[in-house]
Amino acid sequence: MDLDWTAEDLAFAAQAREFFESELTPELRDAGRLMTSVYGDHDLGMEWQAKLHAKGWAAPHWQVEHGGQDWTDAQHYLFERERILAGAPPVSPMGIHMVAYVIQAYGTPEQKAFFLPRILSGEVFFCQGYSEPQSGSDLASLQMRADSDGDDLVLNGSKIWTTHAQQANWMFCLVRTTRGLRPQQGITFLLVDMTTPGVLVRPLVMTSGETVQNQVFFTDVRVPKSNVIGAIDDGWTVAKYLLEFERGARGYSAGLKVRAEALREHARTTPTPEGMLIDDEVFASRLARLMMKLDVLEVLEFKLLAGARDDGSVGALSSMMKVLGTELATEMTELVYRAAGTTGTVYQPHVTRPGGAVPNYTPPEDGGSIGDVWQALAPLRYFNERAGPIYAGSNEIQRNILAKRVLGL
Amino acid sequence: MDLDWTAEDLAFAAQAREFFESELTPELRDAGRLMTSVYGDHDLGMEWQAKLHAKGWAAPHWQVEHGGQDWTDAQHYLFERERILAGAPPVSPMGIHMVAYVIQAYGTPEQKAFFLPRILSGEVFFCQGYSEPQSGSDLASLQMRADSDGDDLVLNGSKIWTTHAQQANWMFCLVRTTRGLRPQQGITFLLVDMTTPGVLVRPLVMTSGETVQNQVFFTDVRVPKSNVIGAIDDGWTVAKYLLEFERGARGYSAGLKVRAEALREHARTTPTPEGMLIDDEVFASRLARLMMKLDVLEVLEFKLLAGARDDGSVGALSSMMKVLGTELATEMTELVYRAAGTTGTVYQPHVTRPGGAVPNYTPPEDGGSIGDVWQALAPLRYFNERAGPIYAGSNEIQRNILAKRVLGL
Amino acid sequence: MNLELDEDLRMLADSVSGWLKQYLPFDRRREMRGGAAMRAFWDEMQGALGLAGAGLPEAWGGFGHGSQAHMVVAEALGGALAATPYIEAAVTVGTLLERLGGQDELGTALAAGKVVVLGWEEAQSRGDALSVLTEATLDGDVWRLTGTKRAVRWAAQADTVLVTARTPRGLGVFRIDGDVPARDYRLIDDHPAADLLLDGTAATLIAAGDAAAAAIAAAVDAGTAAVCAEGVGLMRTLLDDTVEYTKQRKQFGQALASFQVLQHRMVDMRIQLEQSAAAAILAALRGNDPAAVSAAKAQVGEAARYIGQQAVQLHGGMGLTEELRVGHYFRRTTAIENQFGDADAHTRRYRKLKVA
Amino acid sequence: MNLELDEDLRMLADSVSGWLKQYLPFDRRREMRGGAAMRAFWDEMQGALGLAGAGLPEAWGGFGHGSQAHMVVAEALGGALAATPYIEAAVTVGTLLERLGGQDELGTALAAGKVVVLGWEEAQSRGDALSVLTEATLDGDVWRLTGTKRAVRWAAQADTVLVTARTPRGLGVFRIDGDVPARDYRLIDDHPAADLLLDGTAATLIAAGDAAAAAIAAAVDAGTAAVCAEGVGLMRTLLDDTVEYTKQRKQFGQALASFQVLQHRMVDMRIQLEQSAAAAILAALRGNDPAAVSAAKAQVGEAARYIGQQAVQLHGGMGLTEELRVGHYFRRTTAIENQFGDADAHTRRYRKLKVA
Repeated sequence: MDLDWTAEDLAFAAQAREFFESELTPELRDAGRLMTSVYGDHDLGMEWQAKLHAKGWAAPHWQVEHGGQDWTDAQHYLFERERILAGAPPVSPMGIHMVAYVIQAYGTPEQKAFFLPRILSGEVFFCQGYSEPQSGSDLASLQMRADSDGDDLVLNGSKIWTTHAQQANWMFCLVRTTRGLRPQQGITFLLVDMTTPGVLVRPLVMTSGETVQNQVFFTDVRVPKSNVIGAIDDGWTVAKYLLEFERGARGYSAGLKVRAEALREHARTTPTPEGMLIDDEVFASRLARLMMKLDVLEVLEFKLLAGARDDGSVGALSSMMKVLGTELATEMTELVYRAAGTTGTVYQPHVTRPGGAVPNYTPPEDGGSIGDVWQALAPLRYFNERAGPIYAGSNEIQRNILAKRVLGL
Repeated sequence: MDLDWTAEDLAFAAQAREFFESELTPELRDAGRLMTSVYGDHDLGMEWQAKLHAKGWAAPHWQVEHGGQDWTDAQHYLFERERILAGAPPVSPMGIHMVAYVIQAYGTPEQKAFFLPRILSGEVFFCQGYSEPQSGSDLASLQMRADSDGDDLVLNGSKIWTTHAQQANWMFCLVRTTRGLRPQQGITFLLVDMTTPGVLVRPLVMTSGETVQNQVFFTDVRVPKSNVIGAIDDGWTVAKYLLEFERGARGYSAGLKVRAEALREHARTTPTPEGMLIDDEVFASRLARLMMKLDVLEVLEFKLLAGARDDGSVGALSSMMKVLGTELATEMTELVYRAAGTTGTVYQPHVTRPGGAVPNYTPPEDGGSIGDVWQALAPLRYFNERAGPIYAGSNEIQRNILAKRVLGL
Repeated sequence: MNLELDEDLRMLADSVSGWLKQYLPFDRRREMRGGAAMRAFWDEMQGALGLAGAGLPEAWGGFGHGSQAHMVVAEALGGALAATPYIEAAVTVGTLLERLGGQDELGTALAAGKVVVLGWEEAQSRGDALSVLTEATLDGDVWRLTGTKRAVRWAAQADTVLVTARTPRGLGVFRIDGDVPARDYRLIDDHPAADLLLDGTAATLIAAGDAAAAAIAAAVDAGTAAVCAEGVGLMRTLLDDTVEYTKQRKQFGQALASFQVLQHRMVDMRIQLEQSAAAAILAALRGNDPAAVSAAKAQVGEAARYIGQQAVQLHGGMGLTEELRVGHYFRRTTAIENQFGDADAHTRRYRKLKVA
Repeated sequence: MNLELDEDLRMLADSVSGWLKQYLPFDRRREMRGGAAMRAFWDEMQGALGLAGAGLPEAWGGFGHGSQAHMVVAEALGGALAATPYIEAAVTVGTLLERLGGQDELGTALAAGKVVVLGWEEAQSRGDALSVLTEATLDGDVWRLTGTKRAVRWAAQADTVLVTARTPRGLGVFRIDGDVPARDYRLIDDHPAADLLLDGTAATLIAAGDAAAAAIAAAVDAGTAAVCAEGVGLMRTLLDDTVEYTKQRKQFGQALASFQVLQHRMVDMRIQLEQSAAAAILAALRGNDPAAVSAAKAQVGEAARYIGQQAVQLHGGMGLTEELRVGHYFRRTTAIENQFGDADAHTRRYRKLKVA
């Protein structure tokens, strides 16, 4: 056993770091550093993706034949870590990190040839249509109907929590093609051109003011059956395959460690009635305890990484990482919000990225902030991070899964 | 609204305080102050009960005709609070605080005449036979059989968690007189003379070394039917009546506040590498936060007290107080154990009351303690207090009850 | 001892709640944006109920019910998520003026519903009203104030703005007579607020010295106690909505409310609510004891976080949007955590008073 | 990076676990009382496995597997609740002697299974090995020690007792050659221990000064790391037993394990266990970094409390008795919380190293 990266790994990390240093403009760094949720600014994200694509690094996880890199798991981990340390924005996940794997695994040659290069280039930008108003974590209960009509499926219904639906030109979604079977059966995995007549996007305003989420309405939307991935009625198989990727995809420790360090720095200059916040032993102990947990979390991620090398999958333990990671992330936002004090109660979403128009909010003319920038971000991150224990299978559902799979209950 | 006691209440409390001051010998005070669980030393407890009885205060909650006092709820509360502040041992609860209410409510005139005065005098000392090895909080599942044979019931089976069974000369218990009905039916509430042939008591050694709990075995034990309380097969009614008393009986804040104050005093003289423990801001904050919760708990108890005055019962909220009280009590023992440090890991049950023989433990010849007495008590109280969230309906069951009764779920 | 509300106060509670139910349904509250609209709502409500005077002395035209009225009104306001200056004006400044004495003119205005606010919080103060860096210096016979007051709620909508400042005689209370140099904004809970950018700003001294400092501390503690009660109202609505939602919403073919884990979660929310209600009483009835007020605020601050978070969690994604009222209430409970000092700040104060 | 055990260590783990399974069934462990019986068991185990040398240098006759061997052995010992001096002697004193250098004689004895312990903890030290009040003074050419060492595990059963003391040259390590003045007792986890009552007690200086202080700190950190691994073994057994018990035990006609609340509780126990296992690796592989050791001990201390408490809770009253093994394991996890410094002490150290 050892916890040290190999010389090759370190050289790789240095190479990635160098790339980030040279390619990141101040604007792109802001796009990474002023995020308040897991979603970055769309335009800047696409600009960044183009730079990555030029280097061949837009989708390193992909199969090499489709434009991926032949990296080890450790290299993938390090690449993502260096990205976070550099403050680069993330690539929007729905295309590159989600549907692309499905297309690679279940797509027809035509689907692969059309979509994969365009996802890489940004020409095709996907959103995800899974959840429905009456069907959240329980995907099997989804209702949106797709009726067969010749070579087409005709869609009627609604999807919700559709991130970036305003910007997306394609959606991958689950629709119900046959009723009366077991809930998991009769579902189909489908790609929908968002410009098809009958598609209507309504933004959802979040507590934080963020509007990346949407509800999408479908009224007699005709989609050619050639856009089905896998077989009609067999979408559950495809969805399950993807779910594994989604749960296992993220490491949490690197990003949280960056935030902990930042909080430590901010606390050095944040005044209290008795000195600086960092001198408050109770606060400093809270921060220390959280940093200690992150040190442990990092080793857990390394263990999973090592395990992944063995059998090629991250297994049920990814549910555990999702629970732990999102709960530590919410704890982090709580501590930062606490540190921000009264100043943290001022609403100033214009300081963030994406910093576009927020419904019913007029930013100050000078664009400045009350208090420090981190204090402006604090409540918005706190609000948005509450999504962590809810999305991608709520933590309650993850614990159900763990009880079954890991404890055999 | 006001949070002040009336002048009459204060005068009453002063009277109680005066009594405690004059009647408590140093030995009796130790019996109260060196307890490690809710159960005091038996002999000293009986000595104290005799003093209370002489004053007419052994069972103030009882109906006046049977020897109780015509006190207000506030006076009962103050009496208990003064007892705790004075460090007096409690009266063993199974007779005076439990079965006596049942006898008063459901007993025959003969039962009342025989048992009530003897419970007061201590001549009759009860233990409780509810739980069975396969039936804990779920009383309805109890199995111990009582077969009718002429004027007798013949008992076979076993009871567990029978506090003070070694000292008791009577037991009240639930037995199954008829099978094949709904689980709650066919149960009978019965009083058993512990000297009856066929009764065997086996002490249970607790993690702390305490041996007040027992398992009691019954082999063809004949009990006259005249010892049934209420009707045969109708014991569930009687048991439910008693359960309400048990849940609502205790206030927690007074005792916990005494312990918090004591901890504060101990922390003033407990050295650390950097001064005294009280100077450690993190520790002092933990203690402060707990004291703040106790201030709030006290108001909650006052509210319940006020509510009790209105409709005569403490209602479902007693489940809430049980949960809150036992959880704050365990939190207190955790904090004290933490404060005790390495010294708190020394096993020295001889310092406690009841301080009798502990199986497989030889006390030091000089009877002294390693570290301070509170450090010797700390781990044992920590262990024993874990019973709080388990006994008298586990806190999980209390939350089930609350979900149903208070939230309507 | 008596933990029942007097008849007068029960009627007050009913009339405020009843009026809010009728005139502030959530759809109206949701559309109420900006300080001007909120001030207009306050004036409307005051016109209908005259509630500003509920807790204020009869000498000012109030009803004289004191801190218990503050508790009752604030809890009702919280229940409906009403955004009003009640706590800032009637409670905080009301207590300040009463403690200072001889302020009948301002007091009478206050009881009539005028909005008088006190700028006391600064970047470093974090709930500690006695931590003041703003300086007052005498320039001839004019006091001039320099310093920044942070997040002064309702300052731009106020009829009168008072501020705290250090004087050679100790802490002082000043009235700003001319234009208030301010940068206004809104808070995460929609309430209007402003930074007061004092830079040699002329002001009138109202009081200074130990008695003024004690009055300031008492005023802020009274506001703290009232915000505890408001929190109870907020949390009660959050819990009610959550119980209702989980009864309706199905997952895996079952109502969410049928899952034991969620039942116990809601029980824990309920326990926190009961503790908070007791805490609000403690703060209202023992408002002269800073330790009691701190015990209450720490309880309410932590409960507000827990209940707010769990209400959102049990509503799922919908709880994070502006679609349902839970998200809006969550913004207010979140603000309450840090307003008037967070749980850590109050634990610190309690520790110094009671532990070490 | 490699988080898999080497083949040698995997074999070591298997052989220790296997032997314990065969020779230390819980009934034997339960009846094993008193230091003498435990020392005899240690000698028996050492005779069969020679495990004392697993982590010690080959120069002493050990296998040279270092801290990873300590981790593997300690975890196996924890799994079976074996009460041995392995952590006190092989790990703590082994590390001390290795760091000091030139201690081959004692080291060789240690690797052969001799019990050499270090008395370092005092009433005030609370896990901080550098907080020492015991004084060493030179009386002619004899060092004399005065002070009290608290809860020195295995002192009365040891072949050699070392202690730390302050000297004019800084912190020193001494060997007590004659009778050790001690008051012995047992701990809540059944282990034997003693207070060393040093009162002008003659001792031989082994080393003093900065290097000695560094060696003492490293030794105690190595012991801390090993106790983290032991905790993992304990917690794994506690969780396994709890899962098994709740599957068997019925309440209200259902297996306890079918209740969602208890399922989630056990999932949380499992998560804590995984975190603790990662923490033990961190401490073993980054033993030279005090912050890493502190992060690990805080994790294990808190997890030991949580898992111990919940194992008891889910076993109901039976968990609080000596009837089942859970109660016995709970006593050891409780001791581990405070042994080698509790979570607060380690958070404090980490804070000073990494935060402020």
